[in-house]
Amino acid sequence: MAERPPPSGGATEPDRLAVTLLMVSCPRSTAAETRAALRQATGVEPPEGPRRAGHDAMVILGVGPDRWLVVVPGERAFDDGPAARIAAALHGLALVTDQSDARAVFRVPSFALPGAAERLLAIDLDPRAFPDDGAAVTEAAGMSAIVWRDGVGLLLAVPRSMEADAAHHVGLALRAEAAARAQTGRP
Amino acid sequence: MSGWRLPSGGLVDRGRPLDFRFDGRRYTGLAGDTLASALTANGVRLLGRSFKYHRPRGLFAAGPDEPNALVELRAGARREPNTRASEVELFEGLEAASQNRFPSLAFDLMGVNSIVSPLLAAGFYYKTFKWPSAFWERVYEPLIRRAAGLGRLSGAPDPDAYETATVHADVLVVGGGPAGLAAALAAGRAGARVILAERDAHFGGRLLSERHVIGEGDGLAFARAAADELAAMPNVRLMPRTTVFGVYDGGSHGALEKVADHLPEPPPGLPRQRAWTIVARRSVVATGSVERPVVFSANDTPGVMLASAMRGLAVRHAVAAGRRVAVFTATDDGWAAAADMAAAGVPVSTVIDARPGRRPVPPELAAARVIAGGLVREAIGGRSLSTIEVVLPGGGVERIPCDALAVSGGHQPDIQLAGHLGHRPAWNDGLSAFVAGELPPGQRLAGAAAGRLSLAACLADGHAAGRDAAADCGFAAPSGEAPRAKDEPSAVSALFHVPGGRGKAFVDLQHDVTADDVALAAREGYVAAEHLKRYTTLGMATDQGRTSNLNGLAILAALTGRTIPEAGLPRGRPPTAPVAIAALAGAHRGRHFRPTRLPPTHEVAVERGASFIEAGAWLRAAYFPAEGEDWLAAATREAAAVRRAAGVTEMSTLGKVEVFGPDAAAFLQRLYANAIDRLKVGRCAYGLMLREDGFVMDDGTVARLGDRHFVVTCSTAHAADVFEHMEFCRQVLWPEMDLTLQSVTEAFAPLALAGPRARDILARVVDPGVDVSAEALPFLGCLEVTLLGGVPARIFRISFSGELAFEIAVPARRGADLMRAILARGADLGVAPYGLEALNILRIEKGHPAGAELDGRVTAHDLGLGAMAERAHDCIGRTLALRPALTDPGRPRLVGLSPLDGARIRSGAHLLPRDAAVVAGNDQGWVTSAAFSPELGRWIALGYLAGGHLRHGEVVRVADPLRGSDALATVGPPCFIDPKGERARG
Amino acid sequence: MRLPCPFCGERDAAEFRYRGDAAPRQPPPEADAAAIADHLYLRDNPAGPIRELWYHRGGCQGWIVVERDTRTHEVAAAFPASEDRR
Amino acid sequence: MPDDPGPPERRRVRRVRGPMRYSILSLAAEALRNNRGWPPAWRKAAPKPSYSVVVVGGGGHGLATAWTLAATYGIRDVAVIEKGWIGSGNAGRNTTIIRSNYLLPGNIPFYELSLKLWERQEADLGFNTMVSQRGVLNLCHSDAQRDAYARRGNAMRLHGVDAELLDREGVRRIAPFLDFDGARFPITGGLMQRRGGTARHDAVVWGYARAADRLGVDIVEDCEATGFLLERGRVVGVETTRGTIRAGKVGLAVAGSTSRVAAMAGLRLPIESHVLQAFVSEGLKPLIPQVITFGAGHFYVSQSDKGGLVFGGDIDGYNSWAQRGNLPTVRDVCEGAMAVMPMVGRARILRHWGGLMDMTMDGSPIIDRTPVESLFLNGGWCYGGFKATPASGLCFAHLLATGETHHAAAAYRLDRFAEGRLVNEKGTGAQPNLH
Repeated sequence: MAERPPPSGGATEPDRLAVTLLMVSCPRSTAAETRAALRQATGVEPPEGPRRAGHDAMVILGVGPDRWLVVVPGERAFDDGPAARIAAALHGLALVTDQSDARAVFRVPSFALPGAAERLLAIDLDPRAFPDDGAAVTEAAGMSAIVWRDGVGLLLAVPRSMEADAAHHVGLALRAEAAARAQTGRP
Repeated sequence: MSGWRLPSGGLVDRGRPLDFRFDGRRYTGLAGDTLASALTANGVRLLGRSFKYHRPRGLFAAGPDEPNALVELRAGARREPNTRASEVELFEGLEAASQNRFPSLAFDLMGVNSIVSPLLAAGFYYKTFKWPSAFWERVYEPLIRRAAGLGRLSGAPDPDAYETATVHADVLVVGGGPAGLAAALAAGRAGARVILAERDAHFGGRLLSERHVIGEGDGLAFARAAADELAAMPNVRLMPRTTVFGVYDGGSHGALEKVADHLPEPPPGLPRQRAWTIVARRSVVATGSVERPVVFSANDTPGVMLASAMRGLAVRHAVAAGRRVAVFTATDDGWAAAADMAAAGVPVSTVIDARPGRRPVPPELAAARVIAGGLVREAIGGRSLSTIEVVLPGGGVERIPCDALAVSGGHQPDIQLAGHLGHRPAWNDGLSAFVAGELPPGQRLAGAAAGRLSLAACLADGHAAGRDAAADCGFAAPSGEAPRAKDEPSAVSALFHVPGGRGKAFVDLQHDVTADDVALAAREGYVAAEHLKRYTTLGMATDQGRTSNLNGLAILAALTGRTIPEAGLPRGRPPTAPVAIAALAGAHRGRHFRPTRLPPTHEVAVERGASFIEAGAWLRAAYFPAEGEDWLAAATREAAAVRRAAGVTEMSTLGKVEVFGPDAAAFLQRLYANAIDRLKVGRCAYGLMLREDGFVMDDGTVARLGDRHFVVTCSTAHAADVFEHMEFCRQVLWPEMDLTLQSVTEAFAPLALAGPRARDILARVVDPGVDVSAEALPFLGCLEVTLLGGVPARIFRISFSGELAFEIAVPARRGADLMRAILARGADLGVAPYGLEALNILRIEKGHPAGAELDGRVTAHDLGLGAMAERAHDCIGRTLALRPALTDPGRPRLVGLSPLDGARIRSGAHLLPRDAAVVAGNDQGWVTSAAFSPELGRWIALGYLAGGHLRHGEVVRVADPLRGSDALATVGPPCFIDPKGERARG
Repeated sequence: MRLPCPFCGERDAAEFRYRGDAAPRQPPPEADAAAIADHLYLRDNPAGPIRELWYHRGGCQGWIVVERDTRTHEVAAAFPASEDRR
Repeated sequence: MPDDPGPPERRRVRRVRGPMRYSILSLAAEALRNNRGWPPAWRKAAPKPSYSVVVVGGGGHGLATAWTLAATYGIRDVAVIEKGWIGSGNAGRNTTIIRSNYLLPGNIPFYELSLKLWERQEADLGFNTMVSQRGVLNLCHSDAQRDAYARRGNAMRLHGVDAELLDREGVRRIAPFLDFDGARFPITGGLMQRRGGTARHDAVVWGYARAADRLGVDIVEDCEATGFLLERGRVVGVETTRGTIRAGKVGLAVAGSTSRVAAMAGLRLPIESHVLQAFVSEGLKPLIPQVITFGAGHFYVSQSDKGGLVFGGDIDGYNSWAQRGNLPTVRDVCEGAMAVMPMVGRARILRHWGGLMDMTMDGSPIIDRTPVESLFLNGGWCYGGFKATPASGLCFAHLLATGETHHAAAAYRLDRFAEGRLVNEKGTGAQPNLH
């Protein structure tokens, strides 16, 4: 799990990801159908509660009651692609909004955890409280943040308009953690 | 010369001398020293001047208990006032200066205060300086302020970085002394997630400054072994140099980690300090106890110290506080201190035990004179102790020469953290001290903090507390045996005050509160503990009364014939040790105090050389100055361009919410004051939202995208609150309604394209085949189209400017492209980018209310929208909106104001009848917004005027005494251009 | 102070916005101004247990009912406001 | 009994006379006798069976009310009952600021009356309450905020109150130590009231107590009201931990606990209790001459004569009867401090504590009769009670003595909520934590 930081300072620069984000929420009356249709369209069982489901190519996060964030790696094309497919599949059942441009996604690499995350987040990232398939909607350095894990780190999706400040705080946390390890001699 | 370095022993590194400066003079200490121990080793005894009388003061206590030895540490912008020399880890090149003295420490002119001291008794300032009253601010107060206070801040911004961070644990152990180490070991072995926080750089607590035997080895060996075992446990986190300063709700604790205070300055990337929030399910507080001094005459003479402090100097730092040391004790611990000091090589000449009866004399003290049942009644020596006056058992008085006196009056368990949630302590007669009463949820006390003073008891108690805390969290792996030590005697007596001396007997050394002051307060009726504290300032100094509160209460109790607990119970308040303001702010300072929100077209505004303005959290383009233009010229040109050709501006800061579901229409119908349900698919409408109390909450637009699908907008300022309100209605008020909401504020980049040529330009950016003609897209219509080659867009034909206008919403990351395309493809038609200033001009010309008009005290009637609120349908706020006070025609109503002879009026000016005097009685309203109208070629304004809707044509007085202007203006309707709205419909 | 959000789990109260006493229920639409004003303006303001509304603004956007003691700040329970049966 | 005492500056009050007046002379005389002759500042009175007026609450407002009843309205048969020691409530927990820089016509006359009374308080009470008119500076950080301040400042001027609108440079001249360069929300100017400032909160309590005591008022400490004596729907006395005390009229001045006490008379009020935290730093040499409030966050500060920075911010925001708050607010306040004056970074917080605020639904106080006959209410001071102390005492005493509402408190009626005649400075809805 814990990768060593490369000798270059690169490890302390925030890593910004390109992803497609679809927010799906539905009225109570269509909850069951919406789940089914979402499963159909994505091949992923929409999680109950604050969890991450899916695989590298298709992730569904539970971000609220009857509310999911679908994460598909890669910038999306406007006309076709998974986003359009999912939207079409849920048409009339649920509200599907394209939030790809609404949030900027940063990755805190595993080797900088938990230290860097302790500086950014107030939630408990211990596996007992936040398992590998955990997801959370919380605040990072005073900004709204959707948080989940992938193979190589912790992902933070913050509001697009605050991207610059988010980059500042994530970078600060990464550099501070690196410096702290240097001081205490931790790997 | 008084103090000196012992030839051997101590936890100092004799191979690592460190140079430092105090009051400009150069000294040398050793690695492992504190500033206090290094100064003492150098024979420096006079370390500060006292708060009120400016009396000479020396080192008195250890660690955070120190009341006297406060210094200004470091220089320049890093100067840190009121720093306890006893807490400063010595580093190479350290600079420190004494404080609160003028001109010099040795010769302090303010010392005169002690000559006139009877005048300066407690509360003297309440009784004088009353006349002449103007003199208070001009003369008396500045004098008092200059004399008072302690150290000086640099006045420059703090150059260091700080961090805040949060960490979670099952068990938090506060204090790394014997009890804390035993607790952490037990909890850690049991498998719990443990944090051990210790304020010192090293774990061990008293084991570092006392001689003890634990198990087979000495106390120090135990401490090191324990710390090593803990460091090796993956589930344990050691936090040295970390003070847990406060207990808060839900297991939250505030802690301060001194990351770099032991270094000349923080290394690159590291903060000076880190403010932790530690969330723990259970806590074990093992903070030890504070030694209590005895109050007697001139007990503040440099050379008089707490026994524990002098013992620590000897054992930990190998420093002797004097060459002829006397010990005055009322506790067994005082004997142990004397023995430890003697063993370390400190010449202990006399031990005076206030308690009668002989006691076994430790072998180390065989050479010392022992006086049982003696009382030290006065210290003599002024700037440095030379003699003590002792009342002998028989009643005789003897003067005994000595240059240092160690005092041990008793031990007060450090129970501050037990009191932070408001629980009060209880009195314990056996200890003559306060112990914790009821404890905060999840908290345990262990060791001396729990009143168990002997080492053996501390170890056993700590082990049990750690084990039980872990068990509470469900961790039951075996915790091993509790470490064992022999149970040394630890009896205390109740000696607080020895009267009869001639000089001042100090209770609170730092604030110069004497036993006489306590007596005076009692005489004047300030007999509640809090009254005593507030009247005399006893216990309010930077040591928070650690060494003074109990003695003060004891003396007050004796004077008023009450027991100590009757006299009062101390109340613990955070922080337990002072915390730097910057540390709690962490990284949220300077430009990063709060996030800066940038709209999607920010880069275009930058390219175009826009001037920016703060709008709430947003940074928005205010205007786009051409060569040589000021804001007014630029904004005027931009507004004119919109009226005559076309302009484009950013609207993305508006709140945007999508509403979907079978009950979407019915939901919005209840949410808005105006009828929404009859809105057809593909149409938009103005929407007015009321608060539950009937006043206007916000306004915006509602567009129907489908039978069950709407998108609504709300003002930038209220975006978050409106969404919260909508969710409140959906989840709390009408849970039976079937719909869902999503905020899409960040997802889209809506641009407003406005002006007579707007449609022509729009036609040039939409994809081929997209029809934006008046027929396809009539006024208040909306379309979903593609543009710029496949980019999905929603076009709303709504107008804030009053011109033919389109709001074009594309995915945020294409907003900049769209704006560039519009500017490029519309260049020949005269399109210009416009900013917030022009936007403001245009909406004022049209009389559209914005932030300044919607100030939360406004009703629909005030805006001239009363008809909406009076609609028959039930909506939030309707009933209360119809209260007479909210519909009263005499209320200030929105009007347009046209100044006479082209005068300029400013928002914030007040409106009065034409010839009325400028007094409150004639105040009839105010100006909310003003602008120079390019269309009209003069200044215009909006404002609220009492009964204004009935006063069109009247000339009113526009008074602005604050800015020295006074004008006349004609009242009119709040719309200056195209009142019929034909342009927007065109 | 920590609040147990029914969806997100335990979070610091700083993530939430406070609304106030969850009782009494909204008066019926036909209620007169006096009744609505009472509902809107008057409070029991108990020194002790209270059922109150919080909004998880920094989290799941859920409105929840929290049972809390105003003297000790101890939280007994929390559940979605939409499921509140009074 | 006189009616409206008229403008306070022309009003005659009975001043403290007799032995042991506080002055430099008595101080010197006493100094020679080692201060052995000072009498108690106020008697530790035991409750009599009955009084014409019983004031519940021995804070600044209750004591000021009792003193005014005796000094101005000649009613000396008055008791102030206090459940603990006088000044143990918000009078002893606040940040000591006095000012009258309000916006609304319902507020300005009242707070200006109060400021005028502060200006003569030391003469009235013969006690140095350290009224320090060092100036109150509200910073603004945007054009919109400047316009709002202009409206407020002009409203003050129309009421004859001093106010100055400063631009950025004007602020820099007064407070060069503020962050004019690196700030997230640049300082664009400020609204200055030079007559505003601070006063020593405990001294105010002791000064009123001593002066009232000299005029015959009984100050009964450790005497908690446990109920009201009602006869035919009329209050005729108070049940206390020290026995029943009959009274012609009962006045409540228990801000912070108003709901709880009023409930004993069956009253439900437009009040919630919230916690407001306050902070004091270690003593420092003079640094900040004025009272300064940050306009783009929650932070205000002044420096006490002892050298401590006394500061605070926003309420914690939830109903609370615990006199303490939580860390997020502490951090928010410190962030505000660093945002506006980063030079205080290395100053250390010595103590922080919380007080209970009567937060009303419009953010303004209540001085009025209640639906229960002979029971009068003074409360709902939100976090602005200290500055109001003298005028609150005057207006409440006027109401108790004459049965008439004092003109300066005309807007503070209890029925204004139902009627919608709110005095809403912040412009937020009926949600106390937003005011």
